[in-house]
Parts: sequence; structure tokens; C-alpha cells
Amino acid sequence: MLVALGLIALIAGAIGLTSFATGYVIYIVNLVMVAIVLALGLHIVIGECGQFSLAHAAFYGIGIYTAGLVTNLLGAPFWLSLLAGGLVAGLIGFFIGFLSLRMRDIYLALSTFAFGEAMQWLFLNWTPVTGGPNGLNIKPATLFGFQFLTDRAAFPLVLSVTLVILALVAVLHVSTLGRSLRAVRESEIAAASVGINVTRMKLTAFTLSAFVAGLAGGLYTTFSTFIHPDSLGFQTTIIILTTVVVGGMGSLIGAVGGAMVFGLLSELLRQVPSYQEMIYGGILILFMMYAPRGMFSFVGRR
Amino acid sequence: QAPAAEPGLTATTIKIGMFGPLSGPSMAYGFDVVNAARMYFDKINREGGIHGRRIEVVVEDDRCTANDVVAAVKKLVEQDQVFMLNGGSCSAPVVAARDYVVRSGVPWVMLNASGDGALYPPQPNIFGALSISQRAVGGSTIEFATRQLSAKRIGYINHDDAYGAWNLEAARFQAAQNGAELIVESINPAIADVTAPVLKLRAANVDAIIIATYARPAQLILKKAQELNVNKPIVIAVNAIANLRQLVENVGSREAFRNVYIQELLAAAPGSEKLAWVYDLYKQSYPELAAKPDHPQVYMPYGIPPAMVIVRALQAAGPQPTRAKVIAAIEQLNFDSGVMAGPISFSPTDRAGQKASIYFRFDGQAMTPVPGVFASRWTYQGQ
Amino acid sequence: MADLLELKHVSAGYGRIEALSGISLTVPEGGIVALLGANGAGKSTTLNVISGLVPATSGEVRFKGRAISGERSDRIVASGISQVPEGREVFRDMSVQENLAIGAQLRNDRAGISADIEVMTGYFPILATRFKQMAGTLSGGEQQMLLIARALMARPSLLLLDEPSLGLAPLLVKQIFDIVVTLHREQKLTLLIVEQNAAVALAVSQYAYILENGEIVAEGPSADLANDDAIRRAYLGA
Amino acid sequence: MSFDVALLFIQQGVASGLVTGSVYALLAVAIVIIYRTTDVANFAGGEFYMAAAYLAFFMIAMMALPFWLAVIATIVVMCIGAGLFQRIVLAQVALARGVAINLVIATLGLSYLVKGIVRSTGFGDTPRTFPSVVPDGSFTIGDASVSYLDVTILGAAVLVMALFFWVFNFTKTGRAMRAVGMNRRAAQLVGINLGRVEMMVWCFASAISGIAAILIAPKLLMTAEMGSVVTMAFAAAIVGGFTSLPGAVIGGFIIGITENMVGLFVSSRAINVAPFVIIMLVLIFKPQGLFGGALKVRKV
Amino acid sequence: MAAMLSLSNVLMRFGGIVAINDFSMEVEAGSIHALIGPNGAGKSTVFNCISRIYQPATGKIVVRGQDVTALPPHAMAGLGVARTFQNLELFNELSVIENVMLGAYAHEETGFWQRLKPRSPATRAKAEAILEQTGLQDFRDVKANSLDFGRQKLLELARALAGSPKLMLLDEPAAGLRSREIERLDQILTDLNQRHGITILLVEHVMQLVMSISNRITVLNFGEKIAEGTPGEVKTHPRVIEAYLGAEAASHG
Ligand SMILES: Nc1ncnc2c1ncn2[C@@H]1O[C@H](COP(=O)(O)OP(=O)(O)OP(=O)(O)O)[C@@H](O)[C@H]1O
Ligand SMILES: Nc1ncnc2c1ncn2[C@@H]1O[C@H](COP(=O)(O)OP(=O)(O)OP(=O)(O)O)[C@@H](O)[C@H]1O
Ligand SMILES: [Mg+2]
Ligand SMILES: [Mg+2]
Repeated sequence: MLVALGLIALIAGAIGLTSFATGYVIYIVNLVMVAIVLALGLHIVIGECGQFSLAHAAFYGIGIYTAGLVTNLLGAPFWLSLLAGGLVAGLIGFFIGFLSLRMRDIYLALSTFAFGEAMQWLFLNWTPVTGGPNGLNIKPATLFGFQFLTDRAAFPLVLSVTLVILALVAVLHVSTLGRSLRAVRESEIAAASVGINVTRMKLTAFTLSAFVAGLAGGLYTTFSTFIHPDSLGFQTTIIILTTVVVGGMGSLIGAVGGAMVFGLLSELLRQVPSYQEMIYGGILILFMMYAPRGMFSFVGRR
Repeated sequence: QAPAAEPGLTATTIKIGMFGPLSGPSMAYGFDVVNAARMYFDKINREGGIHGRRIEVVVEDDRCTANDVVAAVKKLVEQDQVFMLNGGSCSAPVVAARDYVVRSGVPWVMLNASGDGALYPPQPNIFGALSISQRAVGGSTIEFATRQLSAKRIGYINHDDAYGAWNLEAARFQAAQNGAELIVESINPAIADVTAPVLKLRAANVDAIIIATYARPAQLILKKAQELNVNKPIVIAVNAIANLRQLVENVGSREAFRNVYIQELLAAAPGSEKLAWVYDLYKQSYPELAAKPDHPQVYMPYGIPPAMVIVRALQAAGPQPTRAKVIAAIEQLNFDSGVMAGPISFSPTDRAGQKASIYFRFDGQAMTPVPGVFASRWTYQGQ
Repeated sequence: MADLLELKHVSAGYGRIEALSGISLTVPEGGIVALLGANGAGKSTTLNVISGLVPATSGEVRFKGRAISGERSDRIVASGISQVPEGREVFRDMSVQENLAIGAQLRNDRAGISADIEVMTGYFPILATRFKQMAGTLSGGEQQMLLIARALMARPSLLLLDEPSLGLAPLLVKQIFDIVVTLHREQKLTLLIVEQNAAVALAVSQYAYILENGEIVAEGPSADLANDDAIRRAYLGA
Repeated sequence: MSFDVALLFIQQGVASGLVTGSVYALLAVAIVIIYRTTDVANFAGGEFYMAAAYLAFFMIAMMALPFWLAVIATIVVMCIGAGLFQRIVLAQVALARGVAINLVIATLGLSYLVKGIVRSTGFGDTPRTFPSVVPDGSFTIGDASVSYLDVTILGAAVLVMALFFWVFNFTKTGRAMRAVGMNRRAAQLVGINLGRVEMMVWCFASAISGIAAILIAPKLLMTAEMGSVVTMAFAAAIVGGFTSLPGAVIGGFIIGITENMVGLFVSSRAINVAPFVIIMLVLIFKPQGLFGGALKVRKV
Repeated sequence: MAAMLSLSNVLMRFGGIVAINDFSMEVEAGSIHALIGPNGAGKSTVFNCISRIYQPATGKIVVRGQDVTALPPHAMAGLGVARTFQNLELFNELSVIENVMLGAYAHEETGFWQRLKPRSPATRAKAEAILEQTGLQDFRDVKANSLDFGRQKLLELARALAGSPKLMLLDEPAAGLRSREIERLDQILTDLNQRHGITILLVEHVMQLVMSISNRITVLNFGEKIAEGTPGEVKTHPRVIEAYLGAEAASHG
């Protein structure tokens, strides 16, 4: 109930936003929504299934490049590019999940970390496709021949896609599938004993998580015109991970709230340049010391 | 655009939006560059401003990441309603703001970003390369190696990033023109062990080695070259090595400097008479910063020429400036800053301001200028 | 006989849950005291408060006449209290031998330690045959024996046993209680035993407390309790 | 490529790789010790190393302390600093019922904090060095040229690693550390002072980082970003199995040598990606790393 | 009567240790069969082989006529085999009801899209009923790991029940329970067996329970079968007394 009310307030606020906010504010809001989708993707694999994946930025990047190229080369409408980004990322996520199946805990985390680093290298060096170190210029997204040239124009698009993804992840959370993912997180042996195919669940989580990260990438291309491999490294993964953990691991509200709070925080911190690293570090430490279960843990876990 | 009111303009002020890395890992590339431009604007204000208007600056941190550069630019343009932009120290991320700036029509003069990706193909309202463009760096070093050092086989170590891709393009062009062979080793700026590139160049028996990297890898390479007994001439391209004593200390021995040349973009060696006013002004403007170790940062003087460009263009645009007038005025500029090695000039088809560099021979103690100018011949040919 | 251990109005809990509400009990020097009660009554919590693993929210624990509540668990072990916890808490990736040795972490007499390891493998011969095996792969009963042996390695003056018979074969239950009684007799070891198997517990102990929902609801000499009808029905089966 | 050149490449590549590898190995040992005892992947490992280098620099170059005094002071200060971090921050995280990932994020916070502090001193921008332990100069083994500094780094690293290996596996303190890593409750019940052992672990690990910094800063130079080599240390630890000290050491050497071989025989561009490709290959074929033991089914 | 479960010549090794050696047994459908033996005899290992967590070196395991020796662990629930664990394997951070609902997993609709449907009311109702039956209804929304040990054991049983099993493998369900609760467990198991026709294979050290409810008992020692028969036969078997029961316990009875 609380959640539904909050959501409605959020949507209303967001729509009100377009009428009076500057393009800059809308840009930030768009970025925050991409961050939300990224956090939701990571939530699926870490929060629900308990598998540590540290390659989220790589899947995000795959989504961006795929969507960007589909837009650039085929002139495809935005939803096709978006979906393409999600699907390619999901496919590669499936493959990586498959390779990582035998690994556990820290080994799994670190092998995906290595994959992420390798992907960033690939983005930087596969010049004919990604533009390599020059970055890739992305043509504006289109729908029915209409071009989304500004943040304001793209905003309704970004908002609706975000809401749809949020709804899907929420459904996942309350569904049997979600419950069985959590069972794998809690005890693989017990999960198997009640008939859950642990391998398939892990693969599903990996694939869905990468798919959602790819969608986030596609979403990014609807209001951004340029991507550079520098933005797709471990730093980015860490930021997403941080939002999920500080928001509250395993909680949907945590993932969304964490992404919002940290997205805005990051923007606010730009105003205190010389101290921002220290402040950011300090905030992380304090949150872990006094609210390790998440800044929204008091709202109740969902 | 409504002719009545240009944004950022009042009868007494003109608002300029500045941005650069004021924090984080890339801070060294731009923090003091922003400060330098700012102190120059202050100086102009003290001297009466421009056509009776004071320059007002709004500064944003861009963290040298693409998303933050774009956020900073959008905030300056849409929220702060600045008249024009003056910012950007990191090459790859500034490109991210290109399309937006072009669409919004705001004049943008970069700080020290080489920004080749935003300068080629030329855009109507974007100007940059006020320290130098990477294309110019690459071409110039090859010119120097072939003409001055008579090298036929040239070892070329650059970064695997945007910086490196741009300077390599012009280096290849110039090498082909001058009939030299280029052996390229592209490394990651975060490299720890430079044995491989150096040893490979030694084994390839090159006549000279050009190092077009940041300071740390450049110093590691110099040191490694000494350890591996490479006795060919080494040219260090623009890379922020200003403190030459520190350079020698880091490399570990004067031995390593038997045959080393250093490319310089400033009009004279840092610390020389000619640039003294810049450093004095810095001390005056920022006494607290100046008291910190390593301040001003190496790139600090690079902030002056962009500020000069803006001041001159505003002066030329007359008492009723518009963005269009300012853009037209910048296109016409051609002046000697006294800070950079060569003149600063733009044209309707060329948005890169400064192309010249000079060379010193450095023996670990003394710097001896090498006479002559070594220019890049690469030009933008369309895509 | 002097009281070795004394709990005065001790309360403790987990977050909002109160697991113990002001219980008082005493364990005389050289005695065997049993603590009985249903699942969730707070028996393990009591032992953990004594061992310093769970802080008491109020009340006082005194050992050898000295207040030990609030002290760090290693200090409490050093003062002579060892616990055999429930839940098979062995060091899974250490060998049986190392598990025994680490029981004597606070001792420095090398010779004494290796002698004691001999003594333990005398009490529990199966441990000798598993000496180099990782403790995590032992069977449940083997782990239980290892835990008792490990606790004894500290040469405690008071041993807290949390359900020592749990998961043990009947023969072994008997053996373990025999050993416990032997230790009590030979080494003057004082014991506080938490046990589901009330019959056994009442048989070996001299005095017993019965805990319900964090409160002591009955106490008395074990023999008396064993003959009390209500107690019989509740704890000893038909 | 001629045979002679290939031979030279191999010799020099191995020689240099061993030295760089020993750097990775030292930092990897610090990471593994912490991971094994407290379950924390220490993201601030690189910043410990960076902070130690600046401390030493400050004492040697700015305060002109005698070299050995500065070395000892650096190690002591590092040890105390990391110990306090454990005691004040991590203990509180645990007290607030934080799990491993919370501790990891706390170390991440520390790493930002330390970087911010170092940068705000103004020292972070220019690459720096301080006098090395040994004189300049080099000699050759076969075709490979090796500097005295390199040999010292390698020797000292091996010594330090052997020492910590011994402490960890064969002393009472080490046994307590391992016990804490396996079962904290049980460790308390046998009389281990949890707080002290954990503090000691952090202290040890940061002392190792300190030693690494003093050895290596003259070779790799210092910047506020120098901590990024810890990525390679992580790579080394993973390849070696992440819970094994000898594994971390061998992993370090493997990474160091492979970097050079890839640089020499494939491309300099590929140097920085090589470790990650190795990680993936190793983990695909041995999911627990080279020395992480067999993949165990948990007994139920 | 048909065999619910049969093991033939199963051998399981860990490194050098032979945990089960050439072991065969049959569990009749509809019976309560106990597997007892000293600690470390290999009882849990037998369970782990049946539920496919361990792969025996040789031998064959047949459940309801189907050879399962090569099946993956998760396939067993679908065949109607549910189990509990000696040292507890609960979904610790999930609520009690979620734990029980997961027990019914194998019988819910399969397929990706069907599983995306929000919680099925049928499963929930079933879970509620089982909570009622096991007396856990007051703890419905409590996290599994904040229950006390005894109730955690009960929850494992409830979870296994939710799978509507034909065969239940119970590894020491009475450990940690006091007599009155053991009596209750006795009733529950008898009820399951007689009213619901569930076959039960029971590993247990509490003889009071074993002797009262088992139809048949197999005794394992050092991985080998040393005796098999009715409770009466086993109780008096000299090797069982020597290795497991001890003279006193046997005479009490
Ligand atoms: N870690 C914990 N977190 C929350 N509640 C707990 C925790 N441990 C125990 N409890 C609760 O405290 C109460 C007392 O538990 P305790 O373990 O002391 O009981 P016990 O008498 O030992 O029971 P058992 O015979 O089942 O072991 C129970 O209600 C239990 O649910
Ligand atoms: N994963 C494993 N690795 C090594 N040894 C094992 C493993 N699992 C079991 N064992 C060994 O196999 C033997 C049989 O163990 P098991 O757990 O089956 O005994 P059990 O009969 O269930 O005993 P208990 O009644 O004490 O639970 C033991 O000696 C044990 O150490
Ligand atoms: Mg208990
Ligand atoms: Mg067992």
C-alpha cells in the first residue's frame, strides 16, 4: 500500500517535473532512472539469487553499444534498439553464467570481475565496432519518425520504460520464480531437495540480470549521444553495487531508493569538489556502521 | 533566438560557465587550469572589465567523466544561463558534450583539453586545442625525429586511449610523408611493468624513441630504457613533466639523460622570465593554494590562453555582444599569447587554436633549446 | 560447598525478543546441575550469557565470587569456564588434532597439552583414528565428541554442556555421561548440563532447574524432581 | 622473430616478471590474510599501500628522517591505522549485524577517504619517489638485465612472505587467526580474543602493504592512483586460489611473468587485459583457483 | 508389496575412507523403516546418496521402480522424495511460511511464464494447513533462523511435507526434542504413514521413537549392514547391542 502510494506520488512528481524543471534537472532525473534500472538488474542476481556478479557495467556497456549500433546502422525505432540491447546483453549474460556455474562466492565474484575488465578492454580496442578510444557517437532515438533530441523529449520514454521494468522486477519478486531464486540464495542443497534446479535458477538470474542491465544501456541511448569505454569500467559496477548494498540487499525498495539517493548525492557532491571523495567515503562507512541492512531497512523488507 | 536578451548578459556583467575536473583522479589535469583562467578573468575585471562589463564565472566540477561533463554543461547552459562556456580538460569525456553544445548554439572555448573528437569535424561554435591538439603533437614529434634526429625507424610509445589514438593518427600521416617507418607500442596509462614495449623497441633497433604518454609511464619508460641499455635518442612529448628535478629524481640517474629531448608547448621553460607573470599572478590570487606542495599544478599556465581568447573575442564583439558575434570574432582571432609556443589562431574551417611546439635537449641538469619549429602537417580531410 | 557460579536476576534477549527474564541459579563447587526445559525456553541463551557470547541486559553473573557479566568471552574462558555449544561448532577446516590443540589456546604448557591430547583420545578412541581428518567431514557424533574434548583441553573448573547427547548413539550417550561423571569425580569438575533427555540428566545431576519461557518455574534436588508427578509428565514421558 | 630475440625476450620477460610479480604477490598476501580470517575482500588494500608510500615519502623526503627509522615508523603507523579502522569501523559494522558485503563496502569507503585525504595534501598529482634501499645499477643474468633494486625487491618479498606463511600456519597466533576465519563463535568459546585477533590481522596485512610500498615506490613511482595495482594483486590472489598464501605468491609470479610475455609476444596493448584473461581461464578449469583446494560438497 | 526404494551394492568413498561398503537394502512401500547405527556409520551418507548429493562409486539406487542413480538432486522431489537434514538446511532469511511454500515447489506449475505468476493461493493454503498440522502457525512470518532449534527441526519436517512426498527421508528428526515433543513427533509420523500412506525412511538415535514406530530396522556399522529385521529382532541382536545399543539400553528397552 505504502509502496503503491509512493509510486503514484513519484509518477505525479515526475510528470510535474517536465513542466517546470530545466533540461539539466531532467537530464539528471533521466540518469537516475538509468541507475534505477541498473540497480534492479543487479538486485536480481545478487539480492534475489545471492550470486555476486561484478560485471554489471560490462552488460550495461553491451546494451549501450548494441542499442547505439542498431540505431546508427539500421535507423531502428527506439524500442527495437532498446530490446536489442537487452537481448544481446542477456545472451552474453547467459553464456557467462554458464561458464561461472561451477564457481561459488568470492570466486564467482572475481571471475565476473575479470570478465568485466576484459569487456572494457574489448570496448576500448575493438575500434571498427565500438569506435574504440574515440568513443561512439549515437544518433538520436526515434519513434514513428519523431526524433528525441532533448532530455525533455526523452523523459516520458525513459520514465515509462523504467516503470515497466520496475513492475516486472516487482512481479518477479513476488512470484514463485522469485521465491525459488531466494531459496538458492539461502541454501543450494535445500533448494535442490525441494526440487529446484539450482543450475537453471542461477542461469536465469544471470541472464535476467544482464538483460535488465542491457535495457538500462538501451535506455541510456535514448537521451545520450555519446559513449566512451571509460564510463564502463569497474568503477561503474562498484557504484551500482554500492547503491544496492546501501539501499539494502535483497530489498526492492532498497535497490530503487539506493539508486535515487546515490544518483542525487553524486550530483550534489559535485558542488563540494575538494571534499567529495572524502565525504563519499565517509558516507559509505557511516551507512555500513549504522545501517548495514540498508537505509530503507526501517521501511520493512519486501 | 530572440534578439532582445542574450542569456548571461546584463548591462554590467557577462556570465561565463567554466567546468573542469576539480576533484578525483583527474584533478591534476584541470584544477589549476580552471584557477588560472579564473585569475585572468579577475585581472581583466580589475582592469575595468570588457566594455564596462565584469566577467562573472560559474564553475562546475566535471570529474572528467562523460556523464558529469554533460551534466555540468547542461547545468551551466540551462540553469545558470551562461553566455558562453569555457571548460574541459580531459579529452575523451568532453566529446560527450559536443552534440548538445552544437544544438544549443552556445559558444564553447575549451580549456586545455585537446578534444580532437569535438574539433574534427569542425563544429560552428566549438573551439579548442588551446594548449595543442593531439594531432599536432603526434605530427610534430615525427617531424622532429625525422628532421632533427634523422631517424628512419621510429619507436612510438603512446596510450591506448583517445589521446593516443589521436596523436598516433597524425604521427602515422607525418611518418608516411617523411618516409619514416613507425613501430608503435600502445600501452595502458596504468601500466606497471614497461619491460615489454621498451625491450621490443630495442630489439627492433629503432633510431629514436618517442614517448607520448603521461608523466608516470614516461618516467618508467625512461628508467627502463636506461636499465636495458637503450642508447638511442628519446623524445618526450607533451606530458606534464614540468618539474625537471623531480623527473631526474624519479628516473633515478642522470645517466638516463644522455640523449633526451623534451617537447614543450609553453613559450618558454616553466620558471623562466617570460612566464613569471603567470606564476606571480597565481601566487597573488591563490596564496593558500600556492603554499601547498606541487602547486601550482603543472598545467596551470594552460588556462591563460583560453581566457585570453574569450576576453579578446568579447572585446572584438563590441558593446552589444551576441553569441553569433562572439563566434565570428573568435574565428578571426590570431594573436601571440606570450604563454604558448606558437600563435593562437582560428579560421572558419579550423577550430584548433594552437599547433606549434618547441623542443629542448635536457641532459639531466640544463635545458638547451633546439632551434626551429616542428609542425604537424596533418589536416582534417573530412570523414 | 561454596557456590562456584551464581546468576542473580539475569535477563537477556535478541533485539526485541526477551529470551531470559530475570533468572537466578547457582552451581556449587564440585556439583552437577541440570538445566531442563522445552525448546526455546532459553537454556542455550543462559549458557551463552555465562560464556559472554550474549550480553546480559540486567542482573549479574558471579564466578568464583567475582562478577563476570560484561567481560569478554576469552577472559571468561581464561577464568575457568568452558562451554560445549549446541550446533556442532567445530573448526571445519582444521584437523581433529588442531581442533584439540586450539582448545588449549590459553595454555602455554606444551608438555601438558600433548599429554591432555593423549587423555582425550583415551576418552574418545574414535578421535584418534580421525586425527588428521578435517573436522567438518566428521559424522555428527564424532563432532560432538570432538567438541567435548576440545572444551576439556582448556582444563576448565566449570564445564557448560549444551545438549551433549544430541544426535548421539545410545551407547555413546551412556559413554559420554560416564565420562562426564568420571571427570566430575576424578578431576573435581563442576558441571552445568543443559539436556533434553531429562531422564539421563536427572540421573547424573544432583540439583536441577526447569526453565519455561525464560523463567525458572521449578527447581530442586534431582531425585525429588524425578519423582514429582507434574515434572514426570512434562519432561520424562509416560 | 629470430630465435635469439625470442630467447632474449623470454629471459628478460621472466626476470622482470618475477620482480613485478613479487609486488603483486606481497599485496596479494595481505589481501588473502584478511579474507581468510575476516571474510572481507579488502578494497582498501591499494590505498593502504598508497598511504604507506606517502607516509614513508613524507618522513624520508620531507622530514629527513633516517631511512630505517622512517621504514619502521611507517610500518608502525600503518599497523596502528589499520588496527584502528578494524576496531572502530569494522567492529561496529559487525555489531550492527552487517554481513561480509557490508564490510567490503566499508573498506571501499575507506579507500575513497584515504585517496581524498592524500589528494587534499597536494602531493597526489606529481609522480614521486624516494631514495631506494639499494644503490642504482644493474647486472646481467644470461641475456637479462636486472637491477640491484629488483633483486632486493624479489628477495625481500620472498622473505616477508615466508615469514608470514610461517606465522600463519605454525604459530599459536596464526592458528587463532585461522580459527577466527572458520568459526567465530567457536573461536570465542576456546578463549580467543576476537577483537584482538582481527585487529592483529588488519595490522599484519597493512604492515605487509607498508613493506611493499617502501620496496616498490622507487620502482613504480607514487601517485594518488598508485593503489590501482591492487587489481593485479587481486588477480594474483584469485589465480592462486584466494585462500592460499603460497597460492597468492605463485599467482603473483604467474601474473607478472604473463604480463611480460603477452607484451613481448602478443602486443603491448594486451598487457593490461592479460591478467583477466588468465583469471577467466584458470577459474573455468579450476573453479577454486590453482591452490584453492578441490571443489567441496558441503557435508549435510 | 512393491519396494518404494531399493539400494543395491552401493559403495561410497571419501579419499581413503570407505563410508558405505557394498550396501544393499529395500524399503517397502507404506512402511516406516529405520536406519540406525553408531555415529559415523554412514547413515547420512546413505541419505545423501539417495538424494543425489553424493555420487556413489558403484551400486544402483531405485525409487519406485525407476533407476535414479544418474539423476540430478533436484529431480528427486518430482519423484516424490523429500528429506530433512541432520544439521538443518533451512532457507534462513526467508519466513517460515515461505520455507514451507518452497517445499511444494516441485508440484507447482512449471515453465518460465507460469512461475512469474504471483504466489499461487493453492500453495499458500496448503502451506497454512501444514503449519497448522505441525503447530508452527504462530510463527508464520518469522524468519526461519530466529526460531529455536527444536522448531527449526519441525519446520524442516513441515517443508518436506509440503512436497506431498511418497517417500520421506528423515535424518534425526527427534534430535533436540524433549520427550513430550518426541511423543508428538511419533504421532505425526504414524499419522503420515497410516493416513497419508507416506513411506518413511528414518535415521534416528532416539530408540524410544525408533522402536515404537518402525516396521523394520536396518543397522549399519562402519558402512556395512550388520543386522536387519523387526524392532524385536534387532533389539536383541548381539552385534547391535555390542556396537550400538549397549547392554543396558537393550535391557531397558
Ligand atoms: N540469534 C537469535 N536471534 C533471535 N532470536 C533468537 C536467537 N537465538 C535464540 N533466539 C530466541 O530466543 C529464545 C530462546 O532460545 P534458546 O536457543 O536459548 O532456547 P533453548 O532453550 O536452548 O531451545 P532448544 O532446546 O531448542 O535449543 C527462543 O525463542 C529463540 O527463538
Ligand atoms: N564429505 C565428506 N568428506 C569426507 N568424509 C566424509 C564426508 N561425508 C561423510 N564422511 C565420512 O563418512 C563417514 C560416515 O559419515 P555419516 O555422516 O554418513 O555418518 P552417520 O552415520 O550419519 O553418523 P551420525 O549418526 O553421527 O550422523 C564418517 O566417518 C564421515 O567422517
Ligand atoms: Mg538450545
Ligand atoms: Mg548423520
